[in-house]
Amino acid sequence: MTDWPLLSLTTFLPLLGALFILAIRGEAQVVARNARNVALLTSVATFVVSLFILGYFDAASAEFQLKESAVWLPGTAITYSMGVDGISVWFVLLATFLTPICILSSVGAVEKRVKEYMVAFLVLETMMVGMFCALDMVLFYVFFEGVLLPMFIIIGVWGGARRVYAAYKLFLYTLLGSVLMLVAMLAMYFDARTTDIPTLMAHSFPQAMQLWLWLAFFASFAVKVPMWPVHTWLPDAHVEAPTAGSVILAGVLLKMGAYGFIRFSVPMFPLATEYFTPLVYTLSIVAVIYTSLVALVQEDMKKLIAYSSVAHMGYVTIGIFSMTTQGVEGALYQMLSHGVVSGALFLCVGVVYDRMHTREIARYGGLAERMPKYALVFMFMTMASVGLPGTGGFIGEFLVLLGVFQVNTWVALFAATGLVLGAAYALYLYRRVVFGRLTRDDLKSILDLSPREVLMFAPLIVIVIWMGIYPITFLEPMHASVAKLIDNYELARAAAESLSVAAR
Amino acid sequence: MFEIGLSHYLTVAAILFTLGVFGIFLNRKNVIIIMMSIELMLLAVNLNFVAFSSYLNDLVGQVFTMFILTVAAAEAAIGLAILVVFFRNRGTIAVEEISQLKG
Amino acid sequence: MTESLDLIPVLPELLVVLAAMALLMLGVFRKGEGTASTTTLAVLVLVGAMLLTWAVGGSERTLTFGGLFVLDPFSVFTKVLLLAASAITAAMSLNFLEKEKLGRFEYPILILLATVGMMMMVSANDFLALYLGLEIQSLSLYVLAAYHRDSAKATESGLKYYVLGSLASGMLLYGISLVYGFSGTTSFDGLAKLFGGDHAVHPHLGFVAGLVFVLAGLAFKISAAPFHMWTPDVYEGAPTPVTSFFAVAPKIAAMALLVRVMTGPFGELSDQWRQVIAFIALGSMFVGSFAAIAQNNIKRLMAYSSIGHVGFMLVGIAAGFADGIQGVLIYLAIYLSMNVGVFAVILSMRQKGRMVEGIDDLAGLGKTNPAMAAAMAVLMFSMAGIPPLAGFIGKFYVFKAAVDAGLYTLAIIGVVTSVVSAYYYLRIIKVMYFDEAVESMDRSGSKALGLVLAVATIVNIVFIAIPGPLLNSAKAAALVLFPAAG
Amino acid sequence: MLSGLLPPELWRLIVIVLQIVAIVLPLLVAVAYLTYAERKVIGAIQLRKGPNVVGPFGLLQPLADGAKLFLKETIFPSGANKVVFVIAPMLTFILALIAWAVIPFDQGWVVADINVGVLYLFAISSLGVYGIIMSGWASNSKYAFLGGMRSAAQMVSYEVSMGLVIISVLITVGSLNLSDIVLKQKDTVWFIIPHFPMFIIFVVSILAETNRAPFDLAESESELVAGYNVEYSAMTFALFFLGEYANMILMSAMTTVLFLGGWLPPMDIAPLNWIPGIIWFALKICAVLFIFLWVRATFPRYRYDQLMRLGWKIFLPFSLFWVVLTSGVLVAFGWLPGQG
Amino acid sequence: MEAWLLEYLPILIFIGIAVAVSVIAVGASWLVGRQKPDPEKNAAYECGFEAFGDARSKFDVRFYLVAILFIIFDLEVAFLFPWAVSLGKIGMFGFWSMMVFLGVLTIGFIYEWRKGALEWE
Repeated sequence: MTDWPLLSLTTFLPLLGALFILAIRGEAQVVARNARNVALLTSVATFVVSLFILGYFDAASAEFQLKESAVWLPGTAITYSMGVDGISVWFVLLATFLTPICILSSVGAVEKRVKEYMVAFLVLETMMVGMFCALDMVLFYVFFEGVLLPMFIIIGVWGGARRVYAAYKLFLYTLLGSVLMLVAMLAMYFDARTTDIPTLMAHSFPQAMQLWLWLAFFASFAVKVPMWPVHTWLPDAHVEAPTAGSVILAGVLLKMGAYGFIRFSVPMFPLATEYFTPLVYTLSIVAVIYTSLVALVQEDMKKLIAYSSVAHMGYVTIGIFSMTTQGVEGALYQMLSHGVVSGALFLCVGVVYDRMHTREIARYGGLAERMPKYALVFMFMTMASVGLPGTGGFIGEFLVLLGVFQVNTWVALFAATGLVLGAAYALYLYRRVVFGRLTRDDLKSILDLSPREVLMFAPLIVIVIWMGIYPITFLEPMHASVAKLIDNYELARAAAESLSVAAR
Repeated sequence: MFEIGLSHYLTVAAILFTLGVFGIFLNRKNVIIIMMSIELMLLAVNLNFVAFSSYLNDLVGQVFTMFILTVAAAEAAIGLAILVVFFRNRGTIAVEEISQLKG
Repeated sequence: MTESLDLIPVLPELLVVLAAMALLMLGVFRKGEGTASTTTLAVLVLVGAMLLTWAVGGSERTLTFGGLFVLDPFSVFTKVLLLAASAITAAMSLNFLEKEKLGRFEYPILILLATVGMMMMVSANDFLALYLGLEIQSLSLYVLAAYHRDSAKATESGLKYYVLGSLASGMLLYGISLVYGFSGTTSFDGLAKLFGGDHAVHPHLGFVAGLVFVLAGLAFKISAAPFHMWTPDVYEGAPTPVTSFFAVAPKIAAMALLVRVMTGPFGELSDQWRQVIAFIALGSMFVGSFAAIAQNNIKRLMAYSSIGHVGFMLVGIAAGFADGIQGVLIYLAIYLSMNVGVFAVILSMRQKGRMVEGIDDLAGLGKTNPAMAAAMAVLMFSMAGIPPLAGFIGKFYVFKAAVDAGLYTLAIIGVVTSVVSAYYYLRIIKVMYFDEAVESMDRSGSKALGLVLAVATIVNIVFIAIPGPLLNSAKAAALVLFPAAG
Repeated sequence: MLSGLLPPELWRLIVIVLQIVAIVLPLLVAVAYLTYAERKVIGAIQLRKGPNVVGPFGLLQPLADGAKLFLKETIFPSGANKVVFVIAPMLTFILALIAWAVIPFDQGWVVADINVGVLYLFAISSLGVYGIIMSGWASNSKYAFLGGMRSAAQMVSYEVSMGLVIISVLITVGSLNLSDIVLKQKDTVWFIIPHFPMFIIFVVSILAETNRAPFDLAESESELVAGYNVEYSAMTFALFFLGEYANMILMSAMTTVLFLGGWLPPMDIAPLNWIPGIIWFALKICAVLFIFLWVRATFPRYRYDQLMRLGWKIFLPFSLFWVVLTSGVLVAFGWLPGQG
Repeated sequence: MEAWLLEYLPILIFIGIAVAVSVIAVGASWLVGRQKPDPEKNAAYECGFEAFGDARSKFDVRFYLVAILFIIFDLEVAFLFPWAVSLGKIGMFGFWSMMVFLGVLTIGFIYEWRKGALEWE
């Protein structure tokens, strides 16, 4: 099976499912059910296929593996080439893992235009997976931008009251950032005469050019992560998106920016990275502290979790730019766990929203009485979000702090305050929603988790616990790739330094 | 004696051309005047071509002029035809009345 | 005096022109009105001409009519495109014309004649041929714009188009006269030789003035800013099938013409014109993106959209060398596929038997006609240049060339305006999907429109997977303009 | 000699002026007596006497008419555009005069022997329509306006077929020079023989071109009183009148040059070629002028639609066909001038 | 001045003399004749009514049509002139070129005919 184009298969299998769904005709009810089933089946199959990727992945190697290559744009160096290394392989799995859960979650929530909804989700999955697998810069860009199309539709059609505004904001913010990246990519192409990512990583760009290129990429990735001043699209998008959209948004899409930093900014522009690290630190710390404070005063459950995501992603950027093994691995780990945990939290919100059709925190209270199972799941995920030892969140945050502590104590200190604030808002939310007296009448008849919802949460819980108590499973494949990343970075720095010494 | 050279022809042509262009842009009265301005422009061009042709001792310029004349006639015919249908619809050919399409 | 004449290279033109005359006679001697049969025949002729173009065009350069007319891969490429554009738009118009009672047999004949003019434009190798082709095209287009002769709007648009088009012709001609006077030739090859090679002369100031006039005249024809004023009015006023024709075929021809003029006779003078083209490109991109935001009429919107697209294509020309031209050609092809699709939708916009053209009339299309809405959404995203749709590849290639030529500012402003333009494309999607329907659209029932729409949509989606053929032929077509590079 | 006393340029100028005067004065006299002849001929055809009071046989009648017109009051209608109103008759008159510059009266007897003579004639006669349009428009009178429009439309309609007729002759000659055209007829035959249908078309066309009966719709007294010149009086009217009749003579001269061998005698034999060419030329002109008068006296007026139909649907296609035929025959048999 | 331009000098002089004659004629008549204008005399000719409306108002569109047709055909004639004169030199190629041109023209002519553009009534 190693001869199979596993990565392409994973990428385009959902598209096949989408085509199949498009072909479904008939009565609305039947179509909806069939579409949902096909989508679920496809996404599960995709997940299964993606497990093979892991199976064939050689953890000891730092190289890109399972490589595929084909002619794409003739007459240029731009090719269709795919491959994964220790960093991207996990994101592929994250995407394929979350998609079936999202589809499952939308069974009750999405009733109109189910067919289109499923198609959009499967297309989205293709784009996400493809982006993480792409080994060609332009191909990466295509998938990176392509994500916007289904996302725009998902938020715009199935979103809440201000969905149009949110969809536009998401789309235009991200697009504006990315087109600058495109120009930068073109400039890189004409400097290096290739768009092959591994080759580009080895290519050393002139220093002045690096700064510009770095800024252009930053424009795109910072929006996507999102970093502090350009994060405002995220709360809107989260609040207005349907539950599954939020899950994917928080679970996978935010990671695209951070992944971009690791894949492009750091290895390709090491000098610029070093130059701009203080900037990233500053923005990240502001993000961590400021958004945590903002989260504290939120009245809307989704908005609160959205702001928490911004804070959590702040850790990620700090970790990446610490450029230590622990820092980078911690950032990666944090991304994975945040992907699962925040996804789960949005699902939790979705569960009560489906029943009460409100996300206002004040409208709830004392849910523990009527929904014990739900309270348990919600509590578990809140703890994971806070970073309780024994959950995935702990490992990630701990590693990041450890890493950044080695290079900059102050940054570590500020970041740690964020942890405290994080605990505060998360627990505050939990208390207000689940504990207390059940006073509202309409809450009295609320139902606990259905078997479908249990099925939905179960894998998430398993993964979070696994990540919390046996992190080595996830960390081991990363080691080689991260080590190589850092080695190259140090090498480039040293080379530049000796060059400037020689010049002097 | 005063000799008329190439530059004189060119100057006259340039003046005529400019008059034509201004006739189109500054004219606020009548579409017919615009059409006449267009003809004036083309005549200026013809003058240029013929002057150059004579100066360069090259026939291409005169051939070009013949073609311009023909095309200008066809253009005038079509312009008149369009103007007639416009007049039939609107009952006027005043320039300021050509204002239904805006935005 | 040449006694013999190589007519092989002009066979496609001959076919179209003879067919136009034959159809004219057929139409005028036939009893009864109606355009169905002549239109069908005209479409067949155009398709035949397309195949014929393919057949006669080799990889080398053939001159005929004493060097006035050239057949090379570049002209074959653009001719195939514009013949396809004419054929598709002619086929699409049938349903509309019948319903609006505009069916007169002259319509397809005018399309054929305009097409001949365009074919001559792209094959012109001398300013004389250029002028004639341009005028054959323009004269037919003036009439087409005013084709709905009982409509005040249509006649007004015809009149406006006529006046401004004639003005543009005048400027172009004045420029040509100066170019001729200060160089002594109107032949493209002759001019190229004059300024290139070892005995290159420095252009006289009068020559450069002529160049600028020519450029201004051509900018009018491709409706690039600041010479774009006529476009929205004409697009709105002209009958919709005519607008759809205007939006593609003449654009392709004029753009190809501009490319040939800029790279051929003026190829060695790129220092003189690059700034001008870049300026025009900037202006067009700005107008195309910002002015469109306020539009409520979809035809007007498409006019501004086309101005914007022209701006993007001009970026490719400003870049100058073969890659840039390749980008322009790719863009043109993709532009064709997007526009015919969008116009297929616009042509089927009818409510209660009346045609509508407000953007708000599309409200709720996602519910009332999901297939059409989905196709339109795809096309809109493609127009906005969002990958993985075809529109992205077009933009990608022109910006690639611009960056390669070091035009960073232009490229950056270009991509930013493309984001702005994405705003109004999204608006259409928004209206279709997010707004509630006030009035539902009639079922169009036209097979041709549906087919065009479906094919256009599929092309836009699938193109990214199999771009090879187009890219290669565009490359070959572009390279022929740069004999030194080939 | 006188020429020795003056600088050559000036002498040349004087000669030219004298030549012109030698054309203009007889021409004006001819016009005057053409009106007399017209009345006499029509009178004869209608078995009347015609003018016979002023002078012997009424020979002084034209002078009396002229004096009367000269002394009348010049009226400018109040709504008229005065400048255009005055220029219009002057233009008509000027055009009728200056066309004579290229007419060859005999071998070498021509004021300006330019080699595009036919083109010049054609151009000048085309301009004639301006005088009429201008007068119709400037008068600001409905009759004048309508008359002007009609007459302009009629003139341009027939101009096309006239042009084609001229083309047929040109193909045969291969030159635009009027003297060459005459000389070519010396070598071959008068073109009335090979181009007889064209001759007929040409004669009919010049009737229409000069707004003469039976195509005098522009002036048709019964409907439009006097057409475009209804508002004119005194000398302005006289100029129209003079211009019109001068045009008739001009057109006759053109017919003579194109079809009747110009100054050539009918046969180049002894007694005939003793007579000077100019006499022959004048005789031929008189013959054509007689046709004008004869037709006027004989035919009723055409209806306007019939007139247009004749011009566009019969003359135009036929003369076009004749051009093709002529050129085809000449090319096929290799008889083209300058071929070889 | 070039020799061939001199051939046109007589024409120029001719024009001058013609203009002079006509101006003198009109001017002299105006001076000699008694001028006694009054409003009634200067009114536009009308059948006993006061003239109403602008005389230069609408008129039949067919006049435009004639004008348009004339432009086209007169130009064709303009093309035929040089062709006719030089037919001997351009030979078969020139002949057939013009035949093609005339053929196209004929097609247009037939079209006009059939469409009724040549009908006056």
